[in-house]
Amino acid sequence: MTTETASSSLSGSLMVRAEGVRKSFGRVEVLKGISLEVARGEVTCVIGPSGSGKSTFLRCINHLEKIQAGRIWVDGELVGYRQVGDKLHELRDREVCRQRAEVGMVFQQWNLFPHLTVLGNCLEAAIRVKKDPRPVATERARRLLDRVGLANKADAYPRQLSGGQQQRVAIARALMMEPKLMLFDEPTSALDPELVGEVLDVMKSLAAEGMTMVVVTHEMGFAREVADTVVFMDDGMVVEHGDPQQVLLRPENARTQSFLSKVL
Amino acid sequence: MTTETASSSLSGSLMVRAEGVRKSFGRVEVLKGISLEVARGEVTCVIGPSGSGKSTFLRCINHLEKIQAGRIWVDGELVGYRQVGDKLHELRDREVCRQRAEVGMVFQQWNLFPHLTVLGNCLEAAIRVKKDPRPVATERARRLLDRVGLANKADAYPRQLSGGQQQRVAIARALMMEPKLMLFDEPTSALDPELVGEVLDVMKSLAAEGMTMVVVTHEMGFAREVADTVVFMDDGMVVEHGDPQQVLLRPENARTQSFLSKVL
Amino acid sequence: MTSQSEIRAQPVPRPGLWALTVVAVLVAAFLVWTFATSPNVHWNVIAKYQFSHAILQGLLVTVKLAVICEITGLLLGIVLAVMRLSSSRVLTWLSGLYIWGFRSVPLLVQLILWFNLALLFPHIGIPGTSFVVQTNDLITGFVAALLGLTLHEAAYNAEIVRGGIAAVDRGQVEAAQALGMSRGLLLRRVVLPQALRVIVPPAGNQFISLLKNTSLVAFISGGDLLSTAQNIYSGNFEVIALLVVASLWYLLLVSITSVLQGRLERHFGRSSERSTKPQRDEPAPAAVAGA
Amino acid sequence: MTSQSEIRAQPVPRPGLWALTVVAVLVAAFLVWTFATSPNVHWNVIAKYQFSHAILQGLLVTVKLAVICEITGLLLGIVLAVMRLSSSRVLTWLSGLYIWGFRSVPLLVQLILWFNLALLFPHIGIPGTSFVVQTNDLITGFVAALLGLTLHEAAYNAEIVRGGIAAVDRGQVEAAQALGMSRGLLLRRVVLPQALRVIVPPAGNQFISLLKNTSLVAFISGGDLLSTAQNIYSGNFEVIALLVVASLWYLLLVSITSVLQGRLERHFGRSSERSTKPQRDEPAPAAVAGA
Amino acid sequence: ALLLGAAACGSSGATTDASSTGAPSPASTLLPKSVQEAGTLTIATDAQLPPNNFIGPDGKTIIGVSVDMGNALAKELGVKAEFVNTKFASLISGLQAGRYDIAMSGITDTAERQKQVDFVDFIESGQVFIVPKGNPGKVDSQDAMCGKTLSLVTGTISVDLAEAQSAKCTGAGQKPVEILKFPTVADALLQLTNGRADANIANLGKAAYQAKESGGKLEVAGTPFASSYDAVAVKKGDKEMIAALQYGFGQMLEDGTYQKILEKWDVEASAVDKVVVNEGDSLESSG
Ligand SMILES: Nc1ncnc2c1ncn2[C@@H]1O[C@H](COP(=O)(O)OP(=O)(O)OP(=O)(O)O)[C@@H](O)[C@H]1O
Ligand SMILES: Nc1ncnc2c1ncn2[C@@H]1O[C@H](COP(=O)(O)OP(=O)(O)OP(=O)(O)O)[C@@H](O)[C@H]1O
Ligand SMILES: [Mg+2]
Ligand SMILES: [Mg+2]
Repeated sequence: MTTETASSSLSGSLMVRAEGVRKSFGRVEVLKGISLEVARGEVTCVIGPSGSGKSTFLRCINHLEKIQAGRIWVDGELVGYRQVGDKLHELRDREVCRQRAEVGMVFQQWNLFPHLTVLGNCLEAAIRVKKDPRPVATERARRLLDRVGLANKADAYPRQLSGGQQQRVAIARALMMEPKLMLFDEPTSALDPELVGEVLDVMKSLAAEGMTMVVVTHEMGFAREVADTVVFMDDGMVVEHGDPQQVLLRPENARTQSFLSKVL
Repeated sequence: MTTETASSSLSGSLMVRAEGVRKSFGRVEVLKGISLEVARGEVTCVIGPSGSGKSTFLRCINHLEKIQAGRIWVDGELVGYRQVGDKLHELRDREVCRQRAEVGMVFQQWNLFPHLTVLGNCLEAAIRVKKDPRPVATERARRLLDRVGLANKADAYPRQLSGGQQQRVAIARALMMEPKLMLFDEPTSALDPELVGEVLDVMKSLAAEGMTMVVVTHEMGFAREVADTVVFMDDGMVVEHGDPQQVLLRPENARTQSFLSKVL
Repeated sequence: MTSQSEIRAQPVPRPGLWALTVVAVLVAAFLVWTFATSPNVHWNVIAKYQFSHAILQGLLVTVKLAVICEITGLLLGIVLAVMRLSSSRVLTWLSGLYIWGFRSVPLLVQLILWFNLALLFPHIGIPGTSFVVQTNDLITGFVAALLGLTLHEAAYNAEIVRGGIAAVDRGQVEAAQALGMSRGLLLRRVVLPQALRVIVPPAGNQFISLLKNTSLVAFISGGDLLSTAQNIYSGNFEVIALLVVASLWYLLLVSITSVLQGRLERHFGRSSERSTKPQRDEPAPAAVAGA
Repeated sequence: MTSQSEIRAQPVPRPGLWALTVVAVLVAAFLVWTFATSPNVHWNVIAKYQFSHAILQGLLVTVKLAVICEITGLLLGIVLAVMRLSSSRVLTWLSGLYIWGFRSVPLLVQLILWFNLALLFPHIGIPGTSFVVQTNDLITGFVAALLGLTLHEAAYNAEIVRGGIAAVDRGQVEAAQALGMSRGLLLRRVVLPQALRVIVPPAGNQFISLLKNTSLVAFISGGDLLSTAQNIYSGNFEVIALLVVASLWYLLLVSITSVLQGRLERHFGRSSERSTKPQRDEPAPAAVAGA
Repeated sequence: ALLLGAAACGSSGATTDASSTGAPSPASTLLPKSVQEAGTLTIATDAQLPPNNFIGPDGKTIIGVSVDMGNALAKELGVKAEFVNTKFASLISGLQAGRYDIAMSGITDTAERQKQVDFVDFIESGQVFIVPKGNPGKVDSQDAMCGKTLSLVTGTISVDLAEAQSAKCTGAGQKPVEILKFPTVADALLQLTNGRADANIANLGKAAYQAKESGGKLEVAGTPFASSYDAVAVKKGDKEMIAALQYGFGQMLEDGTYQKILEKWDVEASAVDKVVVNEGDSLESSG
């Protein structure tokens, strides 16, 4: 009971709060007690070597993975469970879907629906999950596509677009749900260098508008420029975090130092 | 007849010679007359925006695509055809395979055979195409795997390896055929930044040993350091070529300048 | 300079291929000709029965049963496949049991058991009400055929659909989940449309088998195409002629099915192509595989 | 702090699921019980015939035909699929013609035509030599069954294999080509092993259908399992009992097939999993799809 | 024989509640109540056996001895006959499940089958051979079957006869009879045309008809042997039905309908004097 009240009051200004999150696949522990807080309107960049658990952590925030210990709150609401007294109850599919609908996620491999047009990709969940009337959704979709610079591609199929264009559609698709939080998992790492800029530009403008974002990325330039906080993860743990100047330019931890020396 | 003699004498020192290569897919012309010469032991880096035809050109060198006009010679031998008098004759499957076996190719998506172990990937073509006795091939495979730093992964399956490791296996697999020429198509663009170094290191050591290589890449650092020639392609044509210092640092063409400004 | 010029190469001579083609065409022509002119194939009898009322009636039964049971069997098959792949052990097990049972029991046996359900349950009623019917009145031959064929097709289609769903990229499911789509929604709108690419070829096979399997309704006095032909030849001993009559109709039915199958394949194959490169119209995936 | 602790959550109550399970189990139990205790099911007769010589003989014929024709039919099917996907128009067309024809003509018709080939060709000889045999001596019932079933299976398997090959990543073919592998080699060593992942489920279906289809050899005097049972019941009128005897054997055969199919699926599914991430053991691709 | 008395009993039982039907004819009250109420006698037949029950030249109507007999019987009993064409398997199981009232399909009465159903025997006939024109295999007697190929229909007594003869042949040091079994008469006879088999065995009436229909390709050989009864199959223990059928056949024998039907199909040689119940074994032992 106390916990419940405490967390509610704490999370008044917090969009994401994670406490001691642990996650194992079979016998391998991938997240070893992650605690993290992301304030409303803040941009947090997560960096770290491959296999350190960055993607897994992001997926946990969206309840795409079930955690084994710890708690995650998004906007003050426990993710995936309801606490009644001391006991946790799993949420029903419907409630989990509602929670996920409020969080936008953009994957490294973009994962557009290949059988739908760009507009169809944007409308699908807005109409069927968010239950927007079609004209309203279409109107918003066109505005968002215009914003990511793809107004003229509304009727194209994903395979007719370049990677950078596909990734921007993925961002528009996520924004269609009018999420309170956006999660990005290496959104530019599958793109050719020339295309990276297009996507980062869209993300910068989102940040400038005050969208809360958690971004797993290897684009140090982006992190330096946009992030309010940089988190360095290694081997399932948060090794170092703080403001970008400090973490990226004057890292304290030896592992962070060696990683940055290779990447920069 | 004159052409034949001319090309033979010319190509004495040339590993690759392309003359006016044109290639269309349906109605779209993707290569609009590419001419290029790669001397024995030289490293040529091809750079250019997405869709400019870099991959297509590389694939033409290996006769994975049939060209519509022009000629390509590898080590003085016409690729894919036999010239008798004025007439061209398509080569039989067997002869095309022999030509391809002498050219190693490493793809962006590595394309390892998922159903074979690392060692199996290396042995397959060596034993069945090159007809090496198994012990000889195994011996060479172990040496090559050692060289790319994967001696201990011989019995792993591809899916058990990181991207960087998979790409290094792909290089070892190509080297197993003891090719006279290696073609690399964006070998690092699908890798996380930390893993890129591993692969580039292997390629550098290959170059140092005098392997002739044609490398499509966006790694300007690598091009600057290793390339003997840099070729900038745009819209199916070679726009600029010359030594790396000149092309990368003092590009003359406006398109090259704008491209490099975004990538560097 | 000649080497700049367009490439007009002589193709590799393929004498083997041409020989094969000629032999194949000759053999086919010879067979058709021998068949067409054989005194043992009575074309006048074939002509007489090809459009006879009884045969057309049988054709109608075959088509009606096949189309209805394809739909019901596919729907039930999808449900079973989803159960099979669900995270609930109980559902997985129930579905596995069903598939095992209904793939095992020969369709003939199933049809006979349904048709003679009265052997086990002479009356069927809802306990607590006065609603009771004679099982034999409820389970007519047509009902038994629908039941048997549907349950049989469902088991086979479940396996086909399962294979198709398993071939859909996992990223698609996650993307849909991340958008807040419920399981039912993502299945209907994201997974199944993409699974169809893999499902269509074996499902085409299965439908054609179903067209043929309708002939088992002869055992429960349904009069499908093939058994009508058999009934007629039992009376007039024109075995070959009547079989030709049935086969010609089957050729037509399978042709229609093949055309539809091709259309579906092109439709789903086109849009489902994954591609990491822009605007690339990949050629048929394995044109490389052949001579 | 409690929120640091392990998560032991109450699962979502699923009363519907449990009700469904209970109902399903009850219905199944009730059916089995009714069936087992029905006076119309003569268990003593079943016991008498289950292991009788005639039935075992029929079982042997069924298994022998099915296994042989699965192998020959699959091999021919692979050849046809490769032809179908080849870049040669002629081969594509020939293969398409074959598949169309042999999927169309009912197996029964094919068997009868082969068995009665003597009606068309009383003698078969090699022109120019003195080698001539009586067609009826050459085409015994067993030979006719092998021919008919093989040609029939080949057409269906060709479609299944084609679907499987089309699902293999194009990059695999190019990698093999770049290594200098010839078409045959890359097909055998690279494409087919990976296509099997998609091929196995529908091929399992097809094999089980084949097990059942052997019963059509009754029309050419072959004595398979089901028709042996039918022969016996047409003598003693124990219809249900003999059908149960046959079904029990089919249950066994299908069980064995299903186990083998599962093994093959796991074998090919495991190694063929594409993964861009290191060391990830993906869970079953669509565990997400269910309740 | 064993059921004659019981059948009489059953019929008297049926008479008591005959008042419920509109038909005052005493005959109609013999039938089981359900049949009386329905007004139709549902008769199952497998229409693949000329001349007993088969599809007529129009491709759909079932005709033959069984059909004419069934219609005449129904008329005698004051109901309508309805024929259902079905395969053998559900002929018997459908009878047991109560879906059909009786089965008339050229069924031979044997002792083994009597365990499952009851038979009203109404045709008696010996077996003869059907052979290709000119009888190239020279099969004209049971002993001549040794070493020859017979193409038979499954489930008919011809199979038992051929198997018994085969045993005799081998016993006498001769080659056994080679037996091919087919689901229908047409499939079996095709093997005679095709030259794969030497002979088929059928009872005289059927054989004569089939030879005639073959357009000169087939002929009858040998003298009749091994007499057997063709019968109506009735659900085991359905005494009312048996009694009703016996009554009906009795009337038809008396007024000549029975003989006329047999003459119509050229099988008058197979006529019986008296319709009996479950007497199949009596002929078998004598044959
Ligand atoms: N479904 C899974 N089953 C088993 N192991 C998994 C699974 N998902 C992730 N892992 C393992 O968990 C570890 C962390 O993976 P994760 O993808 O979170 O790393 P990451 O930091 O995102 O790495 P990258 O930079 O390569 O994306 C890795 O060792 C990975 O192999
Ligand atoms: N098989 C094909 N069919 C049709 N168009 C194709 C095919 N392959 C390539 N193209 C088109 O040819 C053009 C050049 O493609 P290519 O892959 O060679 O470019 P690239 O320079 O390698 O680009 P990237 O940097 O994106 O790899 C592109 O517009 C592409 O869409
Ligand atoms: Mg990751
Ligand atoms: Mg490229």
